Amino acid sequence: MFWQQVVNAIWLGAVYSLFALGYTLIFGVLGILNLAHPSLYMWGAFIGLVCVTTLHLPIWLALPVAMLGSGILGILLDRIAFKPLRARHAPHLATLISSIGASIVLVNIAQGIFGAEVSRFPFDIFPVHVFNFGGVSVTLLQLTILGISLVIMVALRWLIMGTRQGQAMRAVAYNTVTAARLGIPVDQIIMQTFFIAGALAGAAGVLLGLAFNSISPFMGGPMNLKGLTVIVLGGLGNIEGAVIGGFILAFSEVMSVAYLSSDLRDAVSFVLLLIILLVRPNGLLGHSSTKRA
Amino acid sequence: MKKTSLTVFVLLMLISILVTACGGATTPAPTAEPVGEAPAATEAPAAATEAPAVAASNLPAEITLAAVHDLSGATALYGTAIQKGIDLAAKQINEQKFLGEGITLKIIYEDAAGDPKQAIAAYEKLIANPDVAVILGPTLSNEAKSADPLAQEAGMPVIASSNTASGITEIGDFIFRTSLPESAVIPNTIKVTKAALGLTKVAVMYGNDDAFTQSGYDVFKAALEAEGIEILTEETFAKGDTDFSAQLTKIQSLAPDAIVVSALAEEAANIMVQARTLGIPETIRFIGGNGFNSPKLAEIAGTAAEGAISGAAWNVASTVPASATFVEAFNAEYGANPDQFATQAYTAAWVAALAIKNADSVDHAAIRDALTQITDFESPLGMFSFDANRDPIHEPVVLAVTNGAFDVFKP
Amino acid sequence: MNVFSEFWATYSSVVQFALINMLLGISIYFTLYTGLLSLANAGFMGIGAYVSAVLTIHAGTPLPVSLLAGALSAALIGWLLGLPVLRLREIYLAIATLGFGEIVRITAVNFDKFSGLNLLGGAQGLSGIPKLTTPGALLFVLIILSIFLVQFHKSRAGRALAAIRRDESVAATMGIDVYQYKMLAFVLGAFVAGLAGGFSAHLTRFVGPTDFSFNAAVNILAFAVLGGTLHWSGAMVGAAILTVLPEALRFMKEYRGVVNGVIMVLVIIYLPHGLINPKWFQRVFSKRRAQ
Amino acid sequence: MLKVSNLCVNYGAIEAVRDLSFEVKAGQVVAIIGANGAGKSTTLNTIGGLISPASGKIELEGRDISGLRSDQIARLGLAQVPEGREVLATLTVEENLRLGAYIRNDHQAIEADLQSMFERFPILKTRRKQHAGLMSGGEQQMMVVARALMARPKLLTLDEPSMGLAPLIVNQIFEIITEIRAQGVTLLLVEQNARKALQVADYAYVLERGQLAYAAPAAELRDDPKIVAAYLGE
Amino acid sequence: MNMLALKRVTRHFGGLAAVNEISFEAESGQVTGLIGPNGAGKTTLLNLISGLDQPTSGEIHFLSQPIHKLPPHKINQLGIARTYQNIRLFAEMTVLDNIIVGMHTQGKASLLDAALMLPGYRAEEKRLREQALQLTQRLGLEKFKDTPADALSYGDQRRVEIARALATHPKFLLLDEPAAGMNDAETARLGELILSLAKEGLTVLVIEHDMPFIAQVCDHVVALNFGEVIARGTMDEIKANPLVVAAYLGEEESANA
Repeated sequence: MFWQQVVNAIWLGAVYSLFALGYTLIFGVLGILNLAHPSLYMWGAFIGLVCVTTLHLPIWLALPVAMLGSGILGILLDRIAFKPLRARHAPHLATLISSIGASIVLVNIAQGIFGAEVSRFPFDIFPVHVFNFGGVSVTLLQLTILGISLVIMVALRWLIMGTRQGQAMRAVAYNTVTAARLGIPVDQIIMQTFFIAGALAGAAGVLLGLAFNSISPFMGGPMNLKGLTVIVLGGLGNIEGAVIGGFILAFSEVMSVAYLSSDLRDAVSFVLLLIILLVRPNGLLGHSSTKRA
Repeated sequence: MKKTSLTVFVLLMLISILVTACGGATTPAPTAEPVGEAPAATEAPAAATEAPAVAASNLPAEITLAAVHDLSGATALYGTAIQKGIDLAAKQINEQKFLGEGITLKIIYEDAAGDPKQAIAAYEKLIANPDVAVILGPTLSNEAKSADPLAQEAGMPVIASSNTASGITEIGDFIFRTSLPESAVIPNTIKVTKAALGLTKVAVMYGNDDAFTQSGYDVFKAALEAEGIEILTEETFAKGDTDFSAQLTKIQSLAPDAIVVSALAEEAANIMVQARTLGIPETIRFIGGNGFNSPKLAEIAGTAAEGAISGAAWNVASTVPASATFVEAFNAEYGANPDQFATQAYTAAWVAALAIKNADSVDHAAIRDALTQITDFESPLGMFSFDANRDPIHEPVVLAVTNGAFDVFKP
Repeated sequence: MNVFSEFWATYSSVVQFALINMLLGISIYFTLYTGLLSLANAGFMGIGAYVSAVLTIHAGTPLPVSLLAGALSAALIGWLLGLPVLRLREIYLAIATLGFGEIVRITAVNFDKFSGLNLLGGAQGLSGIPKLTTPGALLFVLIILSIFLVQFHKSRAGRALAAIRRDESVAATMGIDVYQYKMLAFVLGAFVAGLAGGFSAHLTRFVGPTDFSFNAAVNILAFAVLGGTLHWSGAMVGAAILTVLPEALRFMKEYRGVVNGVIMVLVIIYLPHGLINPKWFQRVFSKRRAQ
Repeated sequence: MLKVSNLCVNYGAIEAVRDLSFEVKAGQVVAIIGANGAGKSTTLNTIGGLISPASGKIELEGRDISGLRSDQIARLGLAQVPEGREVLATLTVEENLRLGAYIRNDHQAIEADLQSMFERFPILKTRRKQHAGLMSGGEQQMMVVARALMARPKLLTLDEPSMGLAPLIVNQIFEIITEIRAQGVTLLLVEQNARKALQVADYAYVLERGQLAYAAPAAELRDDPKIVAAYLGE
Repeated sequence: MNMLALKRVTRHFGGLAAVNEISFEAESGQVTGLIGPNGAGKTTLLNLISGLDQPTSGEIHFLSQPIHKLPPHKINQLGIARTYQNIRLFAEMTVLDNIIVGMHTQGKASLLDAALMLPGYRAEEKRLREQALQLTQRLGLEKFKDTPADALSYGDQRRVEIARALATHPKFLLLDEPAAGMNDAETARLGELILSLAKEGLTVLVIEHDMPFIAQVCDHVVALNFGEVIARGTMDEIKANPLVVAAYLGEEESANA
């Protein structure tokens, strides 16, 4: 059982990390806790679903289309809910509330269009194949998603650390004034960041929709709190931190079910959240608070 | 500046107090005498051929039923199914002139959005409306526990069609329901499956933060203990969870005869898919309650749902004669099969109409008395009666998923 | 009078919910006034609701005793929570308090199972609470609190909180013990939220664990955002409007939620200080004086 | 190159710069000197697009830039070395330098410039993979100057490059300024270190309380007692 | 005797030493000036003394008691008050309210006293208000007492900050560029005020760039550059010090001198 639980945890950890990447990216660059991120995730899943069911696209095409769609939604979100606040240097509270309001709107529009029911991708969209390694089972779908998640994580890291665009994003994250002095179009970089974060959320939406067969307007809610825990664990705004945080949360959840009691699963994650906040508010990998002074 | 706003505030409060005083004085007290008649209630509502026996009616030309259901929010799923059932019943009642020549039934809907507070507000509004004869609803047991006491105090009959938790009809003698409580369904399911599958040890999984699934678990646990079946482990999950593999891996290692699940269909479907993926063999069946009983189960789980057993009040595969007529009518109206929620709501609307007709009055107390008298009403659910606790009596069914759809369980 | 009594018969519960929400508005006002972004108030409300309901049901205590016990329990837990979390700033405090709300919910769900008692009813919640809340009692408490708030603003403590919100470190160099005063605001907020929880339990006759989750926390925050935190009446006005709004928007059916969200975004963008902005009053009055 | 006419800048009710006019000719080094609070940094930040002027006109190569954003102005050939250095502390030294060339697209030339910066500032080469925030003040100042040069600017503004630095480092910084000048870059320099500034400058403006007090060739001001007075009183 | 003593105080930010092994004393009843070019570490030093920041190493003693680990409110309660270089008034509050906030530690009334409007509370409020009014008079702010602080001019705001600091009844007052933004007449009046406060026994540490002002008010001057003390003495001594001249006018001067 132990090794199967380890596999379960690795798989779940990849899922959590994938979801948390865009969440933490927005915080890292803009210092915004974007509570509408889970709604972009949900929209990504629905766009993917529409691509497959209505437009009859194959899943490998639906994924990039959904990423594009939720990326554009991310940009819209910024233009409508955040940009006006940024322009007047509104406090954290204001952006937080604006993101909550935007999230309510996004969920309710989705409900109006798609209904409250749970939907799933068609059965034949992805071949069902179970690998069995000495009593430990993994599906092809799980391996594929794990693979795509890893590729996305590596690509994001490369983008942030290794490209001119990434350097510009980090410059904007550190100090918008300095970035602007260097000729970096700050507003455009922020837009790109929202696009990337939205696209990441969309990818997570499609892949998790594929994995868990439960696409609904409310699918973002439970992921929201888990995602928050993950990004706090890793340090708000820290890309590697989000990945590590995802695995820590997944392992603590899975192992608490396996060896304690499943009643304690959620309690474990929130107690973990509180402890990290109190002991290391900047997360396990976070830099000191001077970063965003 | 502060002074003015304070003045305004005090003024507002004074007005409110005034309003309070008036309200207190004019609370309507039920005064009408119960009508002492006991008609034999054996009409078959779906059988349109039977001519209603029209006598001189005391009923008004328009009779209003109010329905408080979740038409928005996460539980709108159920509310909208219920709405379809009620609308179909009202349409049939009016087409058949069931209440008499020139007497029409009107339904007004109020949305409770899954929020007990909104249910209370809706009830209050409806109780204040003198036209409302009966309230149908609310959708959730939580809403019922908050709002039904208002109706009880005001002497307003309530017929619920989706509350399955315990303690609903205990609120008072004006509260009825057409939804078979889990306690009337699950023990039968366990008994039947034990006999058929020879269960000795099972694992239990349930959603522990949801009133419906937790209440189902309570009943399962009692039923399993009553039948002497060992519970190997009790695993929980939370509303909205999508990954159950940790719990299932643990269950797998314990090798149960079956897995008893108290969950809603969407969660149950994912549990089944993940269990089969982990290699839990199909010989280990899933047993569930009302929550399983939805077309969504097989729709989402596909072949993983095959063999899943569900105890239920009703299913589209039901062999009850009135059921077939109803399913046909429903299909003609909406182009899809009804689910259990629609059927129980359909029955509730018909039962209300029947009671009004039998009482020959829209007086609340008279309707209530007539409701208590309803016995062996031929409904899609089966021969329907209310017991002394105003809970429904009819034969529950045990179903199993066969070739992608629920059918009557054949051992 | 007839119109009034009809109105009252139809909407008395809405009015009472509005009054309870006004209490919640006051509770979050205390923290926001001090510059604390706390989302714990829904959790405190839950504590107040459960404690008062259990006392009423099992000990048969009269409403004032149950309410006070609920509010004091909330305040005590608030104090314990505040000890560590009030050292956190801004967004971190918000996340920690959000986590607290979830812990309250999880505790309510699991309490009976782990304690072996039959007190809170787990996920099915606690029902059969007698309806003891009256509009009179609610008004009484609101009036007392309003008077308290007016006095509070003129007091040494009120000035200290205002100073902390504007500039924490300057306040500290004025000799104000910032941590203790934050704690005062936090505990006061917890107390009032606990009180609101008690009233709510004895009005809806039901307490369930899901009533105090993330959504509830967000709703309470929305009261303050809409009404504004520059004046103590702001959150109360916001609470009243947002309670009545869903009733007024019934005609919108399934798009009610969209309107709610849109209002939140619009208010935060175009009315950053909420509806109640003392500066407007000042302007109106100075104009009058000028005339 | 740069022409400022009748510039006024306000912070709320406070007039930080009043009716200021001056000019920087191509190839020149122009110094703006004056006591603390005289409006020197405000003037530079307004030219750099970070503050909107209340009135007046700023022209770069004849083009009015007073309404433009900072990044747009940077693209027109203005590079800034801001007061307090403004290193991007969480980025490495090399990344800081590369971002200096953000507005350029000639990749090969950028690589070449990067190498020449490493040659000119060997310390930056040894620290190229380090976070910029970990360097000493003097090293940071070198890096920020190098970063600005990576843009191959037409006009370079330096805001108090000697601030908080030890004398030896200050000397190095001014040597670099002289070198830059020799390469034909036009420079606008704001300095507290008046002697140093006047030594490298062709022309100087002295600000007092937001207004122009004197304007003269730097050589004339170099030994003027007015300058001593402007800083040390009397 | 010295009222404040700094012993090898150091503060690092990342790799930078903003303040490096600084030691000096401020004598009781004297006005000490702290000068140095921008970035010399003056404001960092003030933050360390007032408790807003803690030194990386070294000790700060006030009235022979170590204070470098105390929180700012404790330090204020011991008798140290300060103003800020970038004025930090409570913006929307009136001038009088700003000053009354400064009197926080002089009040004793609890929240309960206020809520119940007990006579002791009212007497106290009246007393504090009168004291605050006296302070406005002393600083020539009485006509602004009900004006929101952010509506005042720079110079007036600086005086409100001084009044607010004085309201805490300090033994030791730290002023961070109090004359910045003031006109000549205002600066002269400020100088007189500081001298009269010193005469009454208040010890003052003042950071200022306005050298005539420093010369007018200070008994003793400490000059800083790049985080270190480069000179100390009377203003005349300081002005003659080649290191100081170099710091301000450029290093060449020291070579020429």
